[in-house]
Amino acid sequence: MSDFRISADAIDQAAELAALEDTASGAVACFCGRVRNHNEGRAVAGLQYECYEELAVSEGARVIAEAKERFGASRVLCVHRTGDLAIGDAAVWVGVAAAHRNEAFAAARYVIDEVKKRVPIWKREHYPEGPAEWINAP
Amino acid sequence: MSDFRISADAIDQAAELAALEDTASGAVACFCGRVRNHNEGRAVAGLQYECYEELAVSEGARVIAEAKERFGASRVLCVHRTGDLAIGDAAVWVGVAAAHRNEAFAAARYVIDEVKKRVPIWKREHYPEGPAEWINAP
Amino acid sequence: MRGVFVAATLFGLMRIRVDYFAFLRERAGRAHETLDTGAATPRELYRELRERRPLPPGKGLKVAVNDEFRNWDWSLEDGDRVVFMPPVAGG
Amino acid sequence: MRGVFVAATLFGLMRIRVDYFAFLRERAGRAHETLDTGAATPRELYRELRERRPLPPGKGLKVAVNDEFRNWDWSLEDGDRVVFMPPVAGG
Repeated sequence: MSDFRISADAIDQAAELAALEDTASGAVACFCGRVRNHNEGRAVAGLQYECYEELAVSEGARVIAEAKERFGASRVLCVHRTGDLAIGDAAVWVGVAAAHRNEAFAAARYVIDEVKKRVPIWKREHYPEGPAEWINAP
Repeated sequence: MSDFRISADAIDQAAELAALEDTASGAVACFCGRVRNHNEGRAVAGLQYECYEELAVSEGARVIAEAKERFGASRVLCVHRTGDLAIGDAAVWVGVAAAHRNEAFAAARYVIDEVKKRVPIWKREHYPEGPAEWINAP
Repeated sequence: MRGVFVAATLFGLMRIRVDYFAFLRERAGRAHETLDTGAATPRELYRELRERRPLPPGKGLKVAVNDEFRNWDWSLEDGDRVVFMPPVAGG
Repeated sequence: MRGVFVAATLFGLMRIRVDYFAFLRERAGRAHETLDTGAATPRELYRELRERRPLPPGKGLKVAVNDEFRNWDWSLEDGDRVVFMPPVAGG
């Protein structure tokens, strides 16, 4: 199974964490992005993620390989949701196991930043009032 | 229950994560320090943590209050183990919920750094060979 | 006349599949389409597509050919799958 | 003689509980002890303790009085609980 995955189902953080087990790694840093009930001052009712899966998976795997290479992280996993998400649902999860916390934090930060910049996934926000909108639409 | 806790029992990360639930917070950053099978080039068989609990709890609570104040984190939790730990066991866990990932990462990093610097907890390493040693002993 | 014939031979029509995602899918009114085109590059192809679909200007979009990021002047080949992507918004 | 009497009245012996943790607990050979002392500060108290226990020099240690961090020159009071702490090593 790839270290970067797209999932139409809820993210099981306990299972992801278990997959990071590694007796040589003293530090695990995780990040989870969740659906907030507001964005830029506007109430949000839910989200929808759409993904270009073939390219998302290959670009996501590149991001993870870079994180391992740059920070010497021993394990790096990332999973991103697609489909309809409710408030509080996990949209993306990143987990890193490394020897020390510097590397673990830096690699986790790198992965979430690059995924948000580079991986072809798009978010559509639903609002209590007004039509849904694609974020960053040109 | 205090946001900083000392625990003689295994850390239940799923339960800790659940306690961070907060629909206004889009970002959750976690850190877990685990017992490694080596330290500074030497094989390690296990660890023992001892704690001055009254002061650890009050100092830990101060660290958490500072993290909330400095980074605007909405929820910050930390739990640190005492007693005998085996390789792979979680020794300390930090979880932060915040509106955005900058604040979540910064607050998690602050808490683990300050806990390691300020909270009266001591670690004794057991080795496959040779007597156990208190780390940082004067 | 001769010039046109040579061009048609050397740069004949290619069959290209185009996929649309998210905002572009909604604008195009479809998830994908296959067309026979003389466009030699994604840039030319997008110009052609904009003549028939209410797509936004290409500025800010990214291009993939056969599931790899490519630039706008990449040489297309018969049978290629081309994707024009709005700015990503994951996380 | 009169000077000694006044000192004994004003600065009489206090009952202080001392707790030891980790490396210091092992060196002291006990987790805590209670003593009657004329030491007015943690600094004087530690000097006195080192006369009877194989404790390391105070440099690098921290002091708590009644579960609060205090400096080495804090004024002790009768009934105080004092803890001398090795450098912490959590995490």
